[in-house]
Amino acid sequence: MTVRVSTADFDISAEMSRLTAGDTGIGGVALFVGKVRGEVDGEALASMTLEHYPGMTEAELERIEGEAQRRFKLSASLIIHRVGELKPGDNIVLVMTCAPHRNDAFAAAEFVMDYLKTYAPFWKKETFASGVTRWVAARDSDDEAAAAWAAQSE
Amino acid sequence: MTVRVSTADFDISAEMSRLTAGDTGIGGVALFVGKVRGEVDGEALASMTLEHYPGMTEAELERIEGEAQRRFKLSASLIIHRVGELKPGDNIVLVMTCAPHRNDAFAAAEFVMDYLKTYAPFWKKETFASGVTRWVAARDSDDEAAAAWAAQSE
Amino acid sequence: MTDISNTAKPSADEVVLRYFAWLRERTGLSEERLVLPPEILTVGDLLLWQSRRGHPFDHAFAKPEAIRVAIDHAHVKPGAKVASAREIAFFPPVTGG
Amino acid sequence: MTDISNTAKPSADEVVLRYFAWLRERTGLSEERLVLPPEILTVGDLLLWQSRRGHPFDHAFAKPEAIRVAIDHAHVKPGAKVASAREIAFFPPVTGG
Repeated sequence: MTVRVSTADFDISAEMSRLTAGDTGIGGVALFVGKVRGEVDGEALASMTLEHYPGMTEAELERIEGEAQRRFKLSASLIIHRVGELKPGDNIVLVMTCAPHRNDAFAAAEFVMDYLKTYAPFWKKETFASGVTRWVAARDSDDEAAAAWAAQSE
Repeated sequence: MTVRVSTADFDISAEMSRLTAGDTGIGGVALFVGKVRGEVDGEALASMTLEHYPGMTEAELERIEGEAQRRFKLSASLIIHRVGELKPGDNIVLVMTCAPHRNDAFAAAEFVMDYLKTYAPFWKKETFASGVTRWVAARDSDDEAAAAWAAQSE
Repeated sequence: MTDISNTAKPSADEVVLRYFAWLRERTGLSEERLVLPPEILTVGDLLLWQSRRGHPFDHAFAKPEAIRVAIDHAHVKPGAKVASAREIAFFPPVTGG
Repeated sequence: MTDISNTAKPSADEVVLRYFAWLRERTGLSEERLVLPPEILTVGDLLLWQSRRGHPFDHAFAKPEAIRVAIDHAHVKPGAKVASAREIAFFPPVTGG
């Protein structure tokens, strides 16, 4: 069970080898990789800068990971989130959930992503090819996804 | 859009680089890796042998991938399934779905796995540490998962 | 024209039967090539015929409800017609993934 | 004992305020350390106080409904008490992932 905030990219194969090593109780691993897109509403993006709240970020990611472990039967999990300046096509986030059965792995990965988007203190600033910069606005659909999980647990 | 049947293991990082290269419209990649577990109902497994129906396997995987593309907004997808003799901890299957948005990527990966487990002509034979061999029986829950998707599309 | 076509293709009625997993083991066959008796119209007929075909098929096909069938690489149900099939495969429910 | 404790810790009432994303840009501050006026009991009070604090805080806090608050690294709602807070952070809704 690991969370990491890093300016460096991640190696998915290496992370998976590390996370699953020696545990043959794992039957399925679900992963999600979020990437920087090259266009926003048809406008070419030059870069995306990710700011975060050191200390709180790790606390929130650990809280989210712990909540995923409480809800699903997991063998291991990993959250890596990058910060700093990223380019189109760059990886932003990696969520990896290992479980005896695939349904738990899938559900936990989706749960972590929904909660991360609603609670983890990261902020994206877009710099467009035109030179214009803009802080990304939160999407209501992310809050709704997290709210749906909260309702399920009641 | 690729399907592959192989005795060799796969390199997830390399496959993801290949699948996403040059497409900055991709915002999320969902992956699932199925692995050989070391125990079945408390009995130690020595190996698992996967048989398939060459020709039909590729046809079914392509059909499933095409159905996923029809149902979800995908940028690219990949299915690799191994055959032959595998050991506990070995990878069995890789499903990778790339999409502009994460919900499509997740849903497509789950859809492909549910359908693959119900329709793709693979058969697993377990060899236990005791020397006993046994063909794995299909689980009703896999058929039910596929049936739930079928009901959704009506 | 019709007569010539029929005589020019003597193997037109032959079908390849394929067996996988425990059906392959129990029949002792990966595949065989034969002409089906004309009274076999559907997959259900074929499964019944297999179960009455004698050793080792009687054993392999004793529980037809546990057997799945594909015609020319596509899953079919017991009601499917076998008339135009080139390859018919028999196997247990799939267990990949 | 109580008197000694109070005088021995002159910084006990100080709180660190932190600002992120466009709140950091608009306030021109990453963080500041201060003693909050005693009439500020809740996060809601604090947001109102910020909006009346003059330039550049009036601009940064003009729309308090667009601002999220964390106390000591945990998300809180406007009704949360600020009394025991050591660090209070202000930021827009998060946009990671």
